[in-house]
Amino acid sequence: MEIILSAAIGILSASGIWLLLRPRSFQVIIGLCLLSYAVNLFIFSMGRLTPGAPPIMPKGGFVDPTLYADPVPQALVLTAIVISFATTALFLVVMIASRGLTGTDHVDGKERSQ
Amino acid sequence: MISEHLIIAPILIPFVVGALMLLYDDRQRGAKFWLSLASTAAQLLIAVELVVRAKIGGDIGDAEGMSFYLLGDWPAPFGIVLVLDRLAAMMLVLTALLAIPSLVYARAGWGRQGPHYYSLFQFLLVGLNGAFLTGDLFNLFVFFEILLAASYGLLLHGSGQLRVRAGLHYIAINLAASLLFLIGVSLIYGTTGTLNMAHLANLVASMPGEDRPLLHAAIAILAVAFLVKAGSWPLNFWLPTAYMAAAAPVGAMFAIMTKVGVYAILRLSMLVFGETGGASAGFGSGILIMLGMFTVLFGLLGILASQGLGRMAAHSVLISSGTVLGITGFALAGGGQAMLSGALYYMIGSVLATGALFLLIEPMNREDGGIAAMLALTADAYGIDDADMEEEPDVGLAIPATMAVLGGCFALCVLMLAGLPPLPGFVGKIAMIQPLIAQTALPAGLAWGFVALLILSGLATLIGMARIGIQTFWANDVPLPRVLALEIAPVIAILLILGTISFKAEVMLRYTGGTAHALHDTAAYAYGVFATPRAADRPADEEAQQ
Amino acid sequence: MAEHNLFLLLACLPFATSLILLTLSPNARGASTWLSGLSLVAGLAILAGFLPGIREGDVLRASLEWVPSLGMNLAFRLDGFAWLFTTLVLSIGVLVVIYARYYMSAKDSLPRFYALLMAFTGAMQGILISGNVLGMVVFWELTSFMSFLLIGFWHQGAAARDGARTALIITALGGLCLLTAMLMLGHVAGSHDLGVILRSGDAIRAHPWYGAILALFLLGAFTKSAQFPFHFWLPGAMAAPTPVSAFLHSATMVKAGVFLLVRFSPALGGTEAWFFTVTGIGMVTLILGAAVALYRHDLKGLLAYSTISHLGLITALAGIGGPVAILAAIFHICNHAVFKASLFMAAGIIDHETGTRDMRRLSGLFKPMPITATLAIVAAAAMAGVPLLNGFLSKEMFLAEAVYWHNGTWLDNALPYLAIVGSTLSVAYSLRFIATVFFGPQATNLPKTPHEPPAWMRRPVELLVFICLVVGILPALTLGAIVNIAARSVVGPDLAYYKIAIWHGVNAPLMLSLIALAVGTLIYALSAKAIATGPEGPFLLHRIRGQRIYDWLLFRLTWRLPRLALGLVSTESLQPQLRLLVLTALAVAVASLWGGLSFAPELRLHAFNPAFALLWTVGAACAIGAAWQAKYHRFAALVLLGGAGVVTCLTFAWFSSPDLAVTQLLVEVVTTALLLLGLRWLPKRRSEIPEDKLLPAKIRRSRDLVIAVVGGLGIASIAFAVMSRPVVSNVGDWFLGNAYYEGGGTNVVNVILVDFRAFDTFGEIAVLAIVGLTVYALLRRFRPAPESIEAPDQQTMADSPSVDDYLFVPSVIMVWMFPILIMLSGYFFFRGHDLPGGGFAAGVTLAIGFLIQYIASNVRWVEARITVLPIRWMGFGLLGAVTTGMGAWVFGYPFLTAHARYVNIPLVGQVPAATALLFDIGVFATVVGAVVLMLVAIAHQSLRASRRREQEELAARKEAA
Amino acid sequence: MSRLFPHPVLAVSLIFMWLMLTRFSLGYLILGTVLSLVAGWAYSALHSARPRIRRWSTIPRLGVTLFLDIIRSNIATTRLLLTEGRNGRQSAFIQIPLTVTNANALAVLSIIVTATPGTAWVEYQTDTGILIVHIFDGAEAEHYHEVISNIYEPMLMEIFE
Amino acid sequence: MSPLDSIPLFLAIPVAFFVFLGATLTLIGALGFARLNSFYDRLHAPTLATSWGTASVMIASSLMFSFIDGRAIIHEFVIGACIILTTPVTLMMLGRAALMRDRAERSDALPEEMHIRPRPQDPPAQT
Amino acid sequence: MSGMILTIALGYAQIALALAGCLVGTRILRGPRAQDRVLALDSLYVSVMLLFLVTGMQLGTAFFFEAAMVISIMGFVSSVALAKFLFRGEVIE
Ligand code: NA
Ligand code: NA
Repeated sequence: MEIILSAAIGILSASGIWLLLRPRSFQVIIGLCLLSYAVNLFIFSMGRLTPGAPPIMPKGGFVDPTLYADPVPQALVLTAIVISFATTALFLVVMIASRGLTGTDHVDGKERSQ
Repeated sequence: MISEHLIIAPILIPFVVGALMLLYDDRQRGAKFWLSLASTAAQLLIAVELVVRAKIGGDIGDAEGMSFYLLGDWPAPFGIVLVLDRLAAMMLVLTALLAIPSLVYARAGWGRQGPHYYSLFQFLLVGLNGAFLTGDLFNLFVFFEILLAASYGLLLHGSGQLRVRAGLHYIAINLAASLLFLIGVSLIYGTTGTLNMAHLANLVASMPGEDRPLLHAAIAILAVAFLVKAGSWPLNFWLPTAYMAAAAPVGAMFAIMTKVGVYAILRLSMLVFGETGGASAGFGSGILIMLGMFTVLFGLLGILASQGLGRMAAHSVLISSGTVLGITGFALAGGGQAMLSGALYYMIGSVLATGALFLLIEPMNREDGGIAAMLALTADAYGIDDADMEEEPDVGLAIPATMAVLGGCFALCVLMLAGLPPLPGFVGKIAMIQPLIAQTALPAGLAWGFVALLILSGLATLIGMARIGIQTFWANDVPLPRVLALEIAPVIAILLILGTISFKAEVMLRYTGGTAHALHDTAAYAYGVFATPRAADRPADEEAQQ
Repeated sequence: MAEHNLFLLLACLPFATSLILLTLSPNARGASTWLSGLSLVAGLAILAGFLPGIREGDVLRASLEWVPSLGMNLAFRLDGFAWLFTTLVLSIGVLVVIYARYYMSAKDSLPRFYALLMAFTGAMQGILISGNVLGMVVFWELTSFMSFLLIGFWHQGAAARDGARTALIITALGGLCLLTAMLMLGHVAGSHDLGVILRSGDAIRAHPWYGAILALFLLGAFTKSAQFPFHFWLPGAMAAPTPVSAFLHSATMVKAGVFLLVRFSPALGGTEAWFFTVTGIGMVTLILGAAVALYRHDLKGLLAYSTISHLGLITALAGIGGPVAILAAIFHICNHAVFKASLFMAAGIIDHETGTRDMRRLSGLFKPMPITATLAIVAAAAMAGVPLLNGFLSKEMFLAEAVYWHNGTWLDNALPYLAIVGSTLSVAYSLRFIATVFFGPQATNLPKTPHEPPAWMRRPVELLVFICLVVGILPALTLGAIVNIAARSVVGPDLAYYKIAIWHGVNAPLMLSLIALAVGTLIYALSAKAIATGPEGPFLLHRIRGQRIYDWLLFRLTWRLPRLALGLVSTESLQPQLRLLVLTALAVAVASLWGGLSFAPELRLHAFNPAFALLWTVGAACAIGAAWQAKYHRFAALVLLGGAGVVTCLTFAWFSSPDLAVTQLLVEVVTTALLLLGLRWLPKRRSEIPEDKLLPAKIRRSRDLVIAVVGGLGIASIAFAVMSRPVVSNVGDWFLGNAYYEGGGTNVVNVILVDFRAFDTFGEIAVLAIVGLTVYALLRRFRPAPESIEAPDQQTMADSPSVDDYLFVPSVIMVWMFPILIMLSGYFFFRGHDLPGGGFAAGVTLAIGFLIQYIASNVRWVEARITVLPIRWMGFGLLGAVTTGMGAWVFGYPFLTAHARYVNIPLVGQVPAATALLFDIGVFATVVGAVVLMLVAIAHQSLRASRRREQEELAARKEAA
Repeated sequence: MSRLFPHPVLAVSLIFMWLMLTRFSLGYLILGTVLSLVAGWAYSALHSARPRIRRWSTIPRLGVTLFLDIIRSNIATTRLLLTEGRNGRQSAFIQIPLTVTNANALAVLSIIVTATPGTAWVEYQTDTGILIVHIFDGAEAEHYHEVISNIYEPMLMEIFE
Repeated sequence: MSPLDSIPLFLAIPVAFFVFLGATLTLIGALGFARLNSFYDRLHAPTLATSWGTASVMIASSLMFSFIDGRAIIHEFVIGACIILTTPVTLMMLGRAALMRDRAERSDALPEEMHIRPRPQDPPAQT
Repeated sequence: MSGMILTIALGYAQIALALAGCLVGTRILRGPRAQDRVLALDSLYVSVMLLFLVTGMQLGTAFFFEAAMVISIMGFVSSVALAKFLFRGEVIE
């Protein structure tokens, strides 16, 4: 499973990076979204994989931490999801504002040939 | 009891005020301004008090004058801890010192250019102050995001093609950098199991060898994110355009934004790769020195190649960043505390001076007509059906002898940035150069190269700025611009502060010297974080005493 | 003590005067003159008071602590040399002040002029009396800066601006070199105290840095003293008002360089390197300056080059460095100051009264202004070295040194010949000055009719010429003693008294002098015509102009080169910047891991699950597909992105993170809606961009593909390396163990978010709020591209059904979903602490509820029925969260300390009541506010566009009607 | 009471949903009731008109008919899908003029059509009242036309109008 | 020892059956979705998953968790209800969007009589 | 015995659902029209939702339920937005 997830992270990242380097702002924004999936999975994977044992505790009694998934990366991902959502939204709005003001959707506000 | 919570006040005050102002109607700008001013002034007062505390030592968790604050009363390294040491306190004061003039300046017109300026401004301060205070890596990320988000908003404040285009680049690059930040932080957690900086500093010496490369990679990736913010070459090409495009008071605040990146690098590298870093000690110092040098060189070329003052000011931000980065590298390589002390002193001066310069740009380039012309320039033809465009009379009085006052202020900024006497730029450069040339442990070529760059950057600043200044003040036949007292008073205030910093250089250097010493003393930091007692664990009699 | 304070007063007096002058009204001509003059006179009086001590060889000291830890103090030190020089500066200052009162026109603000002049005087005096080398540099730079302002005083003229800038850049460059030299000297000598450094000559000369120090030091001194090849700034500086030229550019500032040479000759001098560079450059400057001076047509230009030449002479003497040479140098400094100041003033008078300084136009002025002419002739004679005038004496001493002093080098042997060439030329140009200006036919076509100036404008000249005469005739009685004292303070107390006499008998120097006078006269007589009609420089040399070379160099070095370099190493486009960022991150990661990245010996792997793998093939294909389609098929890319997102959610759920899966899904929905809202405003792209098929584009794409693949491989291998490693002991374990007992919740992730690390969440909601505000603010100024204003094609098609028709049935169900989502939101909110959910999920759920309503009908319909004030929600949310956090203070706990307990409510039973819940309400409200604000702000743009269309249609219809 | 519970049916279903999601307890009941109040208000803000159900008794009949239909068409569609390519299936569009105009009734009809595999709601025009349904198996076109206009539509009209 | 082993056989068989049925229906639907040629045909395929596919998995899940928890677990049916409620919205809107697009393009996917929107005065056509 | 039956059934269901996801995934990629992609995404959501439930049963945990519910209630929102965009050229007007 670790191999699959690593590959997934790799493919998401590669697609994201490729798009990040493209000239159209919409490509960049899709790239950022893909990258944020990749990064979220990466953060998540830093706690190692634990299937079927969410960090939800019994009410009382001894807790053996090794039986549960590490909650910290999950909490980090949650925060990261929210923040990347917000910034993606912002980027989107700047993208359309830039398109409106410059007349093009090129990230530089002008076509390459110009 | 109150003093115990004073550490968090620089974060909470702007937060509360920023949130509170959301409940106001957007047109109640007067009230918002005064609220903001009160908030910022309170931050300054508290920051000064915290500096005093950092100097003499606080009453809780006293470790060489450091104070600690366990958020949610959770012990380190589990909860988030705020750490107030000399460096943090100093940065807080610097932030507030820059914020007040910028705020007052904005009152003259920029504050009206779009909705919720004052809230965004306060949130920017939340981010800055939080980034300086936190002792937790992920929390640092959160505060970075706060200050970045606010800076996006402020950069775009006023809209217009130039700003939006610059904003697009600024945001795209910073988003990418934030992703790197996340990768770095999580990788650190994956290899060490902690997010607490002090804990990390403790763990790094005894790390198993096979994990060390991963930790190095983590911090290197993290450093790339910081370097983007610090404006380090080759990750800084966005910076001049963005800073130039920003509204004047925002540009002034941006002067300190790069320093947050520098701060993070300084803090983290000294903690993790300082003398106590075991096999990792000194990691990355060489590259940091090189990057610092390239950044200074880039800034130097940029200043010379710039046509407008805004771009020049932005490049002088780069010079100041590069200088401190380079010195951080030297300090990390074992260069000692003296040069770090000088760099910190220099940083204070250069931040304030670039801030003042940003505030000067707009009045200097204003051909005629004051704020009204500015409004006309930035207002878009489409969609002005909104309330924020109503005409308000200019606030405040126009100043007499405009050109002389502006010219004088500009000249002083130039003197400061070029490192000419008698302003802190000069003292700061001497304070860096003296230990650099005295230091024999460092590679001589690098040290001398750095000295040469420091001197040359001063000369380049002088040449470039003189060119612009002469053009603006001497070779211009346009009628005298109308400049409001509200716009020039902040600049004069900053210059007075600069004068004081120079005059009181000995006191300042003693403080920064202590700061440099504390930065080298990783053990005290780490000890203090872990020794801080929880409020719940404090014995009752002790509580009664407080 | 009184002396100490008086000394400090002396140092501060000019600056204080300057500040007072700044406050005077521009019309206060008389008052400002009196103030400046008296201030200088007061300074002189103080100096006079110090004379007895100075005579005894005392060294006066005073100091103000500034930055002692850097060895940088405002330490002052007055010895004979400094005393003499300071007195000279202040005395000429007084005369210049008087002169300027009449010279400056009514349009000029005299107080401001004097303020600059006084500040300059203070700085100059500071150089002379500094006892700390760093303090000296401070004043040194200050003189550069003040002189810049003074040269540019008449900044309306381009010449003044250029001259000022050139002077500033050259002298500041020198100043920075000097600073470095001083820092190195301080390091070598172990102190920045001038006295200490002057005593450490042997150590300095033996130090490996000596060469570098000397070079930097000389750069400082030479630039200031306009030595070849930095001499050109001085003629350019002649655009300054004449009082400035007389003061700064003849008597004082330019002498700072030679002052430094003389002052530091004990510390740095005495080596061959010193001799060759200093004397060599001095001699070159002496001859070159004199040669050019002869050819200048501008009166001030002639005087400027003459000054350069004389400075060369002094420099050469300092290079020789023997006791007598030093004494001669000091003596010539004084003499030159006196006659050159008077000449400049005379030139100023001529300019002032005739309106021109061009010697080709001036002629026969003796008749209309006999007194001025007489004064100028005497002063010029002093400059030429005519006996019985002061210039003669010091020049004789120079010639004597050239002839009698030996160190056996070739330069030493050449000195007499070089000296005689210089002297000859100086006679020639002095003669030219006298002959062309005062004699010959009286000029007729001058801009003004010449006559004598006001008496007080002439008084300073008269006084100075008088001094020329007195010193020339009675040197021993007048300056002899003090020059000896000054020299002794430089070279040491062992110096025997040197008697300056007019007559040393017929000796080589006298013969050389006479030869010079004769040959000089001859040269002028022979070439007068040619000079008057020729170019402004000697044969061939006039083509090589320092200024032009400088301009060329400056332009290349400080404009073209930086721009070229920046063009090469930087970019304003986004793509290369992002590429650099990715590459940098890759590079640092690879560098850190190179050879060190190891996988665990026993990989910690979980059993393969085909379902998971199958779904990731879909996810990966979607990701790649999105990358593939994002340019030409945005909509498809968006759907593909959704596919990748849902598989990501699945992964979170699979590996035990229900909270993440839920949150990711919710965010996914909102993000899709947002992106779709944005899609409306992007340009339609139906056909391929032709450039995309060209080779460069293909190369770019392949390069980026390689970067992307390498980046993906890198991050995948790091992820794998960590995932397959054994678990390190981490803080997560503590959270698992303590969430229930300490945090009062069973969902550890949620307890972390609202309690253990609530501060992160606190920041996170701030980010959301800020972004909401930014989006809102930016969109209020939104201006769509012209082609986007029109309604989308779908709506303008002939047969398109109305939106109400389209949504008639779907909207019913969508409205039904509203209460369901509100319930669901409540569900997520209340169970968050124990089970997956929480304030954020609840908030987004509610926001999606609103979103559905907006989709189900239209903005106007929804907003007529429900009013959401999202900014208020945000405000209350943030305030709620922060006040909950601060509530802990009341109980003496730190910010955000949570409190959880079970409250027993009758019938209902145990109900959990945690402050974390209150905090979560804040989170909830902020999230609702921010998300709704963003959605609505973007959505409103379509409304605005359609409203605009409606208005236009209405207007068009009205027009038609 | 009608101010407090503008839509009693809705409120009850929401509370029921709430209790399905949570476990039954008095506390949850109270919480759910309060929430359903809020949700009800929100709904009534959007829809001030109260949809009224006229004949409750028809509802179970509708349910049973639908349940059987769903099973029947699931089987039929599955069979068709499994033999796709060999069964000579032809799909078809049918146009059904509807007399029912109540939006809620139409929404329920759309649920019915959708839940029944083999029929897909494609277009309903408010101006003509014509419903276009896509039929997976064209051979059944007549049947579905019949079912919709003669069975479901009258039942819905009974319930809603 | 997996939690599945604790389920008695009489319950395991229906649970397994329903799970099998739901998954199979979904798979068949997906298969059809991938294979069918016309969009309007494909519109039917997912309804297998959203009607009995979902329902049977719901039933299975409810049976199983009710046994494990020892009480009636019926929250699955909220999912079922919501699927029933929301699927029509998507399909209706997509179907009509497709119809409009096909009409605009005069696509072959539509039979001739579908190319024109029925007008109020038009007599309803029948196929 | 019952464990084995259930394991087999659930294992089969998992693979069948994942396969279903793959099959609809091909439509997301292939299209050919935008409406096909949207429909496919919607179906993918349903497959994943069922997979959540099945996996939850397999692991004997109820923690997959929320995610499944979110899909069931809010999955349609993206599809609806996409569909409306196809129909109107904008999502909110
Ligand atoms: Na664990
Ligand atoms: Na159906």
